[in-house]
Amino acid sequence: MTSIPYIPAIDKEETYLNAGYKVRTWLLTRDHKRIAILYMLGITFFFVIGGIAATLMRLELATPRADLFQPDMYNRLFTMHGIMMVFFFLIPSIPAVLGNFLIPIMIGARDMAFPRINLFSWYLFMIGGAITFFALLVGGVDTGWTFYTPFSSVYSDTWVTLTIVGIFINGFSSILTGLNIIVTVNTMRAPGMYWFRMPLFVWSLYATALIQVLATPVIAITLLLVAVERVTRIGIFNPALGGDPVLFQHMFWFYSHPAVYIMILPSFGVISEIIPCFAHKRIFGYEFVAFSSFAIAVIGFLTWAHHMFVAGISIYAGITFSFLTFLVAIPSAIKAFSWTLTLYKGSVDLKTPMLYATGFLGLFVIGGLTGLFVATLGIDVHVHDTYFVVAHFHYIMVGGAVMGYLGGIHFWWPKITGKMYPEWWGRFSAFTIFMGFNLTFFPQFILGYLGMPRRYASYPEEFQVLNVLSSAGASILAVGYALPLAYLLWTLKWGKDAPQNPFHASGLEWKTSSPPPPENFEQQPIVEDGAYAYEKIPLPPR
Amino acid sequence: MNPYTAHLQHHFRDLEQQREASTLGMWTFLATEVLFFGGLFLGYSVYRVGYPDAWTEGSHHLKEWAGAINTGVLLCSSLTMALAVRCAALRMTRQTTWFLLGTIALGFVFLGIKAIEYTLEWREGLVPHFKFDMNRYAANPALGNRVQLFMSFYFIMTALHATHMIVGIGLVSWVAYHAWKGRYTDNPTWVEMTGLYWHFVDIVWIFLFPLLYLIR
Amino acid sequence: MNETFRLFPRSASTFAPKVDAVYFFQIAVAAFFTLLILTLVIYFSLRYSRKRNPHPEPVKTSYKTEIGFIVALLSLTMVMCAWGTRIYVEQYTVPAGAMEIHVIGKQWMWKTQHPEGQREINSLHIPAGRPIRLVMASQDVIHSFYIPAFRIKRDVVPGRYNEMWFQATSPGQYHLFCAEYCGSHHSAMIGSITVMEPGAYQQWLAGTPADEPPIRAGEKLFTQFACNTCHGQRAPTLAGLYGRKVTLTTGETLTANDSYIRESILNPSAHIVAGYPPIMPTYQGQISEEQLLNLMAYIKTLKDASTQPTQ
Amino acid sequence: MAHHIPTIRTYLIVFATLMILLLLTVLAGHLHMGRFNHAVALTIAVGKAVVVLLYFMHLRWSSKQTWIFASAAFFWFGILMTLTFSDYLTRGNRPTQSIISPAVVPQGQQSEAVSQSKTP
Ligand code: HEA
Ligand code: HEA
Ligand code: HEC
Ligand code: CUA
Ligand SMILES: [Cu+2]
Repeated sequence: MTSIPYIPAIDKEETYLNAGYKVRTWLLTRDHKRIAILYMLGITFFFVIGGIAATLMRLELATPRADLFQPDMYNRLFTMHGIMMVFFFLIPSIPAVLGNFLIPIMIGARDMAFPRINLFSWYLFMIGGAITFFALLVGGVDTGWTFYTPFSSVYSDTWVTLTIVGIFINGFSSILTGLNIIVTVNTMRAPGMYWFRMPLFVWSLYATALIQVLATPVIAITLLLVAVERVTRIGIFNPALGGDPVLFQHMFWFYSHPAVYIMILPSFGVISEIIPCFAHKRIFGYEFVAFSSFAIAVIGFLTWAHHMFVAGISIYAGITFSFLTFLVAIPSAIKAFSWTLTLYKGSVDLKTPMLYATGFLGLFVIGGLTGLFVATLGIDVHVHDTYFVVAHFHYIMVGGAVMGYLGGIHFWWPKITGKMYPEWWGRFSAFTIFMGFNLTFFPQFILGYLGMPRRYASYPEEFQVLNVLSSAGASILAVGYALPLAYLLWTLKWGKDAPQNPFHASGLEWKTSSPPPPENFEQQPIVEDGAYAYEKIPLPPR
Repeated sequence: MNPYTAHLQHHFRDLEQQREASTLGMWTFLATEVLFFGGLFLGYSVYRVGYPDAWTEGSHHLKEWAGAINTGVLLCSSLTMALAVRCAALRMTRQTTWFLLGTIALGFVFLGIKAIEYTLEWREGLVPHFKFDMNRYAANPALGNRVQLFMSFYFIMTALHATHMIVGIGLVSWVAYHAWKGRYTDNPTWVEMTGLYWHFVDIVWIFLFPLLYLIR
Repeated sequence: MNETFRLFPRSASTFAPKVDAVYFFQIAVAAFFTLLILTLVIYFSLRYSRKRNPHPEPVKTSYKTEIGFIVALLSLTMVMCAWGTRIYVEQYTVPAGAMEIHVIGKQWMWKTQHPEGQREINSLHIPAGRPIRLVMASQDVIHSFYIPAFRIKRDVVPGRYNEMWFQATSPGQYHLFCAEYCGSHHSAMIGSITVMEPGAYQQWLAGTPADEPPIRAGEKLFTQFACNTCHGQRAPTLAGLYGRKVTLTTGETLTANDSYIRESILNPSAHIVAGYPPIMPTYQGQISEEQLLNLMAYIKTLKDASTQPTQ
Repeated sequence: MAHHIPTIRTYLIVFATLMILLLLTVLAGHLHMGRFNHAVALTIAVGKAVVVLLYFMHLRWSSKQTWIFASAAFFWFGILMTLTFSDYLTRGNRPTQSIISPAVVPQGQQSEAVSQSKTP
């Protein structure tokens, strides 16, 4: 695909990893690859925190009464869970880890456009995370991750303000990551890397970056207003003083609905790399998959009030937003079928990343289709704020986005660390997670339609059987997630060395050594061909 | 070192690419700023449509003269900033520095007038929560609450704008220092970027002025 | 309510079968697409495995296929959209002549009151087969009145009325939940809805000590707050106001509905009736949600002699 | 780096235009045009902003890419406003009846709630 000469992986070659061992060579690095590793450590920490909160919640929900924790404690747990998982794990996950690491390499650049800003945004992320984590530890917050007013701005007597400060700071980290990605992709592409030669991973992250840049400032200002209202007691969102709580919801969801696409689009990108690689074949309908990312990014901004169908918005607004929500499902459908049809007449190899990718596909489709249930007005009036919604978004965020992230981590692990992951354990973990996941979250659809509201520390007894199933599934899921954490760490010391291109994949990142040198390429690559030119990469004889 | 590459960071191919990246980065940043202020403008508009009486009432308490003068001051500062950028592009070091200093001075004038305004408003008891004279609205506390709402928006919007001004003055000072040292003779990008930011802050004020001060 | 395990909620209102129908339709669509993709993925992975098919062949798509696909899916989703919308409009449009019940939500209980004055806490008795309209207000944060068996919920937002209606079909006891997170004891803000045969309901009403009915309480408040000192003399008569077109000093006309009357009392300066001076004092902060509901109930009963025949 | 450098004359003309527009806004603010005041003030503001964007910020001589990014910001702001107002303006009686309904929590209960909570 390109004219870089093949560089054999010689021992002692300089890589970004052995370019310096002192702590400050990491903490003051401007190398996008090292910053990606820093991010990976950060989000893994926050994921485990969020996961522990989830585990405690599921334990509490194993019995109908609020016996393990007081309701106040339970409320703090799900708030902590939601905030940690959304703002500090999933939103930065793929863009800041895999995106940071791969985008410059995939487009043949030496670094991100603004390396210093890149490092700065990691610090913002860590500072924001530390502040929020501190607030959650010392006193906790009990508003839910949605911070609905006037509860959050007037009534809650927990550490809302500090938490908001942390999220506010983290928001700027997200904006700066997006900004860096946009500018890098626009201006730093290697000679010959035209837009329609870019891998779809870059396309999706570019679309994600647009959302990050255009939506995040609105949540920043919204949360700022809540904080101001808490401190000064002026009634911006407090009806007692003339404010409108529903205005808060509009402003919150103007960000938070597009934000769900910040969470899923990067996974779409990962899947669009993995599936062609393990089918060893061009992706089906490249342009359509590329454009559908943009369609999602744009239409995704038009649907936010579908979270407010029962909040007392006007009936006309409800109908408008329902209609627009259905539109956004179409580009996702294009992608789902493009991935499926890529397998057709391919040469499919079910290695670990591919197992994660197929798991993603199945679970995302269920999550997305149940999104259509809740977009249907009549149904949403019944299932809004019940476990049906909880199941919907976990299918997409855990079954979809997290599966995609893990698939990507396995796929590029050889490139990032220079070590192979253990294949058998990899497949086993993918399988465990898939099973545990379904057992955890499928019963929640049934619970939701039965009418069990979310954010309930206690519930009527007739719901217990399904809740116990769900809790049992959650423990399998926890094991499933602990596995990769353990064996991937293990490979760092004992893993097999990875060749330059272990999966016979196309893409510039496989044209440089594993792990890559600090400058990514020995020479400036010149691109002569579009992405996914798999017909030019021979498969080794079996 | 070749003077042409002195300012080229290692990961860019050439200065043109670097300049393109900075420009695009700045415009992207300004786009986020538009939406940052946009959230406030939305809140402002919803309540303005909802409570026209309170909004008119609140607006009458503001010092129109101060707002108007400040608009003029900012427009002047935009002119000096634009001229500074022009001089930098023409490599006129001395003039660049002077125009930048002029911009800083005008920035301070703006902040000074704003401070006077805030002081007057404090004296008149127009600051929500801290010093708001509800007696004025004893007959109609509901209206009083809504005027407070207006004043809250006024203070939050202008304070946020002033914060941007302060950051801007800091940036311009930094750039002026380097311009004076002759660091931009080969690459005026920094002056241009600071200029973009400064003009943007000006634009925000161009909207704030009629929206806050001129409601009839 | 002491029931055991079940997989599908009971259905006890006229909405339930309608919501269930579109739900089943969605299940069918979802099952179809999920199974389709699942089958294809499994089949392709086996049929075109690396062992069986070592030489992949490219497959191309065309604009025609993609556009056809988009159009097909679009029409399918539009069916869902239209179907859901029809139910939604019905769920949130209150029919005329419904029996009116007042609901007040506060941290963490539901207070309800019947037209005849009976009050209940965390429970509500209603007759089957009759449309019932709930006028709901909150004293503090947002709550949400949710009856799964009726497939209906609506947020109760402080600072305004949100209304909701339903018609129960089968007698029995059903869950009432607060569905919007509202603080510490959100999960304890639950109760029961008892649906009774109309006759049994009348008996229940008779056997339950009644507070003053809202209308009578409102009548008292009307003198207590001295409304009567102005209205009918210096101020417009309130007789026949409800549902009437009102012309304002600004020249606009609007219909006097619940929210209009509520606002007239709390914030009279927001809209001044043409031909009258803006002298009415605000009652904001002096009147509770309950009193307000009572006043409104009373004002609605004031019939205008001239409009009576048409009503 | 061949990019356009406008003349001083251009800048002075632009500046004069801006000052005239400023004068116009202030004057228009004192005319009583009813609802049009609002529209006039906003139109002038948009005019001023466009002039600043085109000349001082060099948009006139910038690449298409810069145009796209600059307009995207305003386009998205438009989405925020339009769709939010699609709710507010279709609620209940429009437009005189307050689109946001008034408050009713008796003051006593309100302060009780406020005193309960502290802000760490
Ligand atoms: C990554 C996150 C993510 C993603 C991608 C989505 C995607 C979608 N979401 Fe989801 N959603 C959430 C995360 C996400 N959501 C969260 C976190 C909440 C709750 C927030 C809270 O309250 O805490 C939520 C809540 C939520 C609601 C509000 C529910 C309520 O509170 O009452 C709605 C309503 O419309 C909705 C709809 C949709 C739709 C239509 C999509 C669509 O984009 C899905 C499109 C995908 C498909 C349709 C599947 C693939 C297509 C096919 C297989 C072909 C067949 C297709 C057709 C027939 C069209 N979501
Ligand atoms: C990225 C987003 C994300 C992810 C990954 C998850 C992951 C999980 N979630 Fe989460 N969830 C949300 C986002 C997410 N959730 C959001 C936004 C809400 C709404 C919050 C609100 O209402 O405000 C929510 C709410 C929510 C609820 C509803 C609470 C309620 O409404 O009362 C439940 C209940 O079961 C739940 C369960 C789980 C479980 C079991 C997992 C599991 O997948 C987690 C498994 C992971 C681990 C366990 C960590 C890794 C494991 C180890 C390191 C091993 C060692 C650990 C142990 C032995 C404990 N979640
Ligand atoms: C000091 C005199 C005064 C008192 C006391 C008073 N009102 Fe009024 N009210 C008026 C006047 C004058 C108007 C018409 C001007 C306006 O719309 O404000 C009016 C208007 C109204 C309207 C709107 C009428 C319409 O035709 O649209 C309602 C409803 C109303 N009042 C209810 C009440 C209630 C309920 C009370 C007592 C709790 C009350 N008023 C007490 C003077 C009064
Ligand atoms: Cu009331 Cu939840
Ligand atoms: Cu959404």
